Amino acid sequence: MSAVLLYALTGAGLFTLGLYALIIHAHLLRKILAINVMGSGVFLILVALGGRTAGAVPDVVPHAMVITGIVVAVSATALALALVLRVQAATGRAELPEEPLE
Amino acid sequence: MQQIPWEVMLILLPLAGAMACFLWPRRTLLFGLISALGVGGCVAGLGWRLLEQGAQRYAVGGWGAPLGIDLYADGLSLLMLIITALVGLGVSIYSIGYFERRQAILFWPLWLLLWSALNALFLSADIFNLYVTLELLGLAAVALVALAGGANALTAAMRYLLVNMLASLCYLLGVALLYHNFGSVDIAILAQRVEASPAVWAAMGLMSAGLLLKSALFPLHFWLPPAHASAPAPVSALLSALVVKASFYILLRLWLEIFPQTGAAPGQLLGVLGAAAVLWGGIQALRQTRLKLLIAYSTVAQLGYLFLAFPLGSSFAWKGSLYLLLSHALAKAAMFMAAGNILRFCGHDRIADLDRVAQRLPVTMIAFSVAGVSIVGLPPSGGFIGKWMLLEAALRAGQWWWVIPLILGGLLAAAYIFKVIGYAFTQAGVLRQTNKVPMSMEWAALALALAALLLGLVALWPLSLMEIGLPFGGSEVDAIQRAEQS
Amino acid sequence: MNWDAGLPLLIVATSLFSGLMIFFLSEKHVVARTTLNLGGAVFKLVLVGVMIWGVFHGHHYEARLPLLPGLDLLLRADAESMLFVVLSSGLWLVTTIYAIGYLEGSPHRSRFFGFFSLCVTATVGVALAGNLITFVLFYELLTLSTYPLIVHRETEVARRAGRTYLIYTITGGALLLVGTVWLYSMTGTLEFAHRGFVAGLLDTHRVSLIVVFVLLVAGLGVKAALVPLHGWLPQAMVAPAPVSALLHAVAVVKAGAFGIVRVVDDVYGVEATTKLGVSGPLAALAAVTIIYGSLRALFQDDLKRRLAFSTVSQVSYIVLGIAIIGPIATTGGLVHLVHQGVMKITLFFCAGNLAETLGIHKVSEMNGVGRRMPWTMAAFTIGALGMIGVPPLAGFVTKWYLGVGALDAGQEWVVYILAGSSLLNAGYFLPVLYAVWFKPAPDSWPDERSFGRFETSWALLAPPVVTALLTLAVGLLASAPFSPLQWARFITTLEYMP
Amino acid sequence: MNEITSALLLLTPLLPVVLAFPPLRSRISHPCYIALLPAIVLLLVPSVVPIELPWLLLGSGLGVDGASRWLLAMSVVIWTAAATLLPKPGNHAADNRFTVFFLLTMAGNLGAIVATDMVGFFSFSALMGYGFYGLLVSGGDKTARRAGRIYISFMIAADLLLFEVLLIAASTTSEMAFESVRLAVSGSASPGLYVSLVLAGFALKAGVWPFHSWLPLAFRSARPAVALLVGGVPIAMGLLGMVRWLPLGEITLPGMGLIIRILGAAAIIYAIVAGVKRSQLKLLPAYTAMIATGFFSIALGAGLADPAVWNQYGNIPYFFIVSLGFGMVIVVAAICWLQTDHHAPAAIVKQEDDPSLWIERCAGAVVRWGGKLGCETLPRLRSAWLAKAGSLLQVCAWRKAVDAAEYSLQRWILAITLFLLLGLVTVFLAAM
Repeated sequence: MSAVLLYALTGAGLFTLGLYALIIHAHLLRKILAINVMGSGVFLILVALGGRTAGAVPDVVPHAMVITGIVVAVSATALALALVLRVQAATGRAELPEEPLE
Repeated sequence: MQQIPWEVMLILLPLAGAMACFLWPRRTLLFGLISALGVGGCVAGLGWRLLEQGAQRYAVGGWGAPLGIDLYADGLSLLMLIITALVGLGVSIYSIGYFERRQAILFWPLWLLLWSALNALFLSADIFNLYVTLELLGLAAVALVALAGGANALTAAMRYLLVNMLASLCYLLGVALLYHNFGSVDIAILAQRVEASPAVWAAMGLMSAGLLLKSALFPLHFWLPPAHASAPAPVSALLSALVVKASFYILLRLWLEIFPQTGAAPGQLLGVLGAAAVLWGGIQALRQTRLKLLIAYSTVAQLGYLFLAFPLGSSFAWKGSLYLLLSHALAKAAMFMAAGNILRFCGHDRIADLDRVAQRLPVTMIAFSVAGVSIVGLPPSGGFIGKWMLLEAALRAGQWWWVIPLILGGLLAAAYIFKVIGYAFTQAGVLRQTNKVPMSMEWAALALALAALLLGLVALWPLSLMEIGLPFGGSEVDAIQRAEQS
Repeated sequence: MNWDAGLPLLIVATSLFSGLMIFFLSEKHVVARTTLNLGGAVFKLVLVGVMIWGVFHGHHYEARLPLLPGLDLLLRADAESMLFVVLSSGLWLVTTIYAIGYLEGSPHRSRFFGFFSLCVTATVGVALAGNLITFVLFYELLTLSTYPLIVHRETEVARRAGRTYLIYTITGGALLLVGTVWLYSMTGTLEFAHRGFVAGLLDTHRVSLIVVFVLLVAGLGVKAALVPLHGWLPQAMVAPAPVSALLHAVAVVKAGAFGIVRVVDDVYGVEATTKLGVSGPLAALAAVTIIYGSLRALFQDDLKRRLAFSTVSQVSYIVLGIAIIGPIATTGGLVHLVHQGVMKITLFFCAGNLAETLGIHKVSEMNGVGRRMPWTMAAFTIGALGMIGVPPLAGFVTKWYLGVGALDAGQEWVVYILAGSSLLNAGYFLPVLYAVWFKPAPDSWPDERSFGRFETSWALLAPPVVTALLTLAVGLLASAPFSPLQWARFITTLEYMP
Repeated sequence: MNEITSALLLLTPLLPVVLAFPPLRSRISHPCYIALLPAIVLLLVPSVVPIELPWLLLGSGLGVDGASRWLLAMSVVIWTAAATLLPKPGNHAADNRFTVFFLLTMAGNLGAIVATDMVGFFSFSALMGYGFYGLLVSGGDKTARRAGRIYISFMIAADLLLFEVLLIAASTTSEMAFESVRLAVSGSASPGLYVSLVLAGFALKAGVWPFHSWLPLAFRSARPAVALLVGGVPIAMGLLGMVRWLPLGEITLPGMGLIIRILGAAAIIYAIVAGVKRSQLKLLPAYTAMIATGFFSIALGAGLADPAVWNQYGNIPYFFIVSLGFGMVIVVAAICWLQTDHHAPAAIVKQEDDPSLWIERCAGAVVRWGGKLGCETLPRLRSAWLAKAGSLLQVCAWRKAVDAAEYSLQRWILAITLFLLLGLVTVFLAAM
């Protein structure tokens, strides 16, 4: 098993884990964390796959992508956190209501 | 002579406008309107050039693929830009009257940012750029939904944000797989390199799943009605008319250019889901007692139509689906605006208590009805043309069973639209206090509704625009390649 | 664009523009609205006159607007469309005058007259449509523009009636649309042609053609109120009287019947219809409708409902005439398009007069009303006798042609249907006439209003009298040149002669 | 000259119709006499050229020949006589209406006489029939209304039958003039149907036994002017129709001839018996008329059985009709005179309590029966179903099912997980 594949599998594992957590946990903060874990998984895969040609200089394009992705993820997380605060202020709970909107 | 880079201006102008609005909140309206008009002008300029010179590719900063960012404009993206500009102008005018000052200084920057993201999305030539623009779009949209305040809007926004992030990550994973296998993210290059393999299947699955989630295809539509119904009216209009269409646009490009040889089964699956969406959304819409929720479920149903082209696969069907997309964008925007007017006027949007709105708010009600005509797909309207093309394509392909959801969906649409109109003509028991609705709000809705209607009479023009460039017309390169193969 | 292409567009546009302008008038501008209404109606009639003149002098009026690649919106003046255009534009003028009188002082008149004009625009469009897609377009427009007229009263009952109307008509429209697209996907053209355009597919696409025929007729049959698709018509009676008159005599019901004429004559052609074996069932359906509608009319005490079921029955004469397949019967069917319109509009005008002047809505309240409103009831009598088929009124000519045509085509059973229907017509009209003229009047009427010199206002009185005279004239002068009968004969010649 | 006679021919039926309009009539005195003027002048013109009116109805013609001249003369006399019995013109509404019906009936009668084709005759006799119904009923009592109802029921049935006759005639020949139809029908394959329909139709119109039931009622209750007209108008025109429409003298139908003769004889016997049984002066004309029509039937039957016999008659049938008309006038006038001046005692007649006719009772029963059977409710139910499609969705069970489904979608665990796990599995497959 090559290192690349190991990284990729770890990334996929992180992604699945995050997905699982996203679905299971009700608290919004945990959901946001779960999404961030998923994001890390994807970035890991991207970076790992960048080194597909063994020995040679790794492809830089995936790295650029990852940086962009991280920027996006950070801003999205910031927005999400801000929203969580507002939701808590409005409803008193940091959870999404289960029943459909009337 | 140096050509004016309309493409770049289309992205930068609203972005700059958003910045300006953010920095000088007192001049929000001025900057906003200038940007809106400017974007309109840029779209016209780009359209003029496309008509003269065919599809355009523009390397930003002169870098070019694979490292630089390429912008690509063909008939398809031009049409999307035009519709965005039309709806955008309408929404801009509408929002002048809609928002009070405190909300306006939040709305305008976000809206211009959204516009910028949309334009960038439609002009992107590679799938990673599409990811970035998709994220930008999602963030702006979520913020706009949250603008309404209140528990409903905030939880809806939160749900929307989570869905958006999840979908984007799925999409990004797909992008990673494609890049890993073929070494490029440029759509045109990928189109040449891709061949069917498990990796491509996986990428397609992931990207489609993400995009379907964003396009709210049944059964992934759960987030849409609360978000669209609880947002402020201009935002609802934007979300229903444009934002969900953006992800469909990406799906369409991928499907047409990168994964054309994926076989029939996925297409059939999407078709079945689309049909289910049409029926489910229709029934749900009919059940609603609140106007905005009704319209939101109607969006779920109408999005289902778009997917009926996937199993048919013919260029005629794609064009029909696109035509439906265009007319739905205009009509649904008009409809949400009309609903906003009614909400403002009556102070509520309970359908059973509309109480002679038809007489007291005639322009709005005409807008609603005219938009409804297009949604139902009655002639003469853009919706009719699109439906006609899909029907014809289905019958020509011998897949007559797709006629059933098309027709049933139309009947359901008629049922829920006329339910509203019927109550709008009827006197309700209790008289209530009403508020004044500014003229600009009424006429903006009407203008968009009439545009949807007009789309039914000038069909040849958009259809010929679709012929420019890749998916339908085929560029010169493409034609040469095909000649060589045969 | 030259004059020959412009005229059909102009004829459609006159009422469209006057309608759109009326929307923007406030309630107070009575004079402006009346001017627009009457001006539009008269101008349209003049244009139609010009068009008839032109058709006789060999002009070929045709306007095309590309809709989709290979598919045009086409307005064209041919013999059949002229028949229907003359009917609709002529009766529109009369109905407009009536409506102005009827709605005097009631609210929302701008809205009413706006949609009223749109409705006529759609009808004229249906008449002038040169291909099936144009027909479908105006047919749906008709549905939409009549809906606000039906719910005009703003009551819960009206809303329900409107809903029923829409359920029926939109479903019908959908079926029509499917049929049209299907046909187009087989033939690649939708342009009406004498003797139809499906002949080439008879051997290869037999089943599809039959299914498409059923779809088209079902879609059109909703508006033509063929049993069992007639349920909306009696309910739609909640609308004001001019609307009922318009729905029954000119616009909606006629559009359906006219559509069936088009399908049989100009889409399939009589030959193909016969070969496919669909004419027999269609005729049977029409016959059932004729009898059923008359039977139901017998049971109704509400005057307008009785008239509505009478319409159900009478409109099917048109379908029957077409479905018998034969030159004489077709003539009968076509001419009934005009005759039924003139007669039924008279009856509805009179029913409206009774309601508006005396507050009478029921047959049982009509005792002795002939003494109070002799002119109105004289018109009503002529219309009713015409419906029964008493010579020399319009209905007689129709029944004559249908009967002779049926014998000519070897379908004797139709004669019995005609006889039974006449009997039933007499059964539900003559008691009314008897009550009106010979029963003693009650001491007071339910809700009497005074209109000064005449028995009611002149705008309410003149239209029924004029249409009653027309009923007499088209029957009495049936063989004169330019009569509807001669025109129908001319159409039939085109359809049947080699 | 020709133009003048043509105008007169047209005016003969037209003038009474025109004068029937109250506004036109109110300006002139004695409208009922003036309406007869064209007919009178026409009688004085020695030779009248028939006119063709191709634009009228389905192509009609008017004309006067030897036989119809006599008929016209009779009609003029009868109508003049009846007009003298009319009440003085006043503003009373019922009288005003009576005059309208009077003139309309007159127009129909005169028109039927001068018509030279079947459609024209049919139309005019229909006008006459409806007008006469108005005369019978207008201002009359219960019995008169009952007579009117029987009469109009018979007349509608007769019109239906005669309409069939017209259709048969039209399908055998394109020319609807009496002569050509007569020739065409006698040459056709089965004239039996045609002949029996004509006979039945006109027997209904003329009150020939067994369709006589309205006749005694009419004579018992009608005004003198109307009673005077019964013989000359419905009966004479019915008999005239038989003579004009049947291909007499051309075909031989012995069986039918025999039946008709038997019916005629039965009518005579019935009339005598009934007349004797209810010896009432006022009813005398009714039974006289029945006897006369019985004789006419016997003659007709003989003519049908053997054309030669009919051809021997020549114009005798017309004269018979004319004399029947005159005779009836005289009888009725005499009775009127007797009653008004000598107060002849009238027998007490059993008054019917239930004014409805058996046919109306039957129709009523059918209506009620149909209502019970569900003819009334079924369609309403069905349209209600359709109309309630929307509200059906609000029904509880539906709503719960839909809610439950939507709720499970809201949870969205299943769908997303499936989608993504599928994708991931493939990812691993690809990467391996």
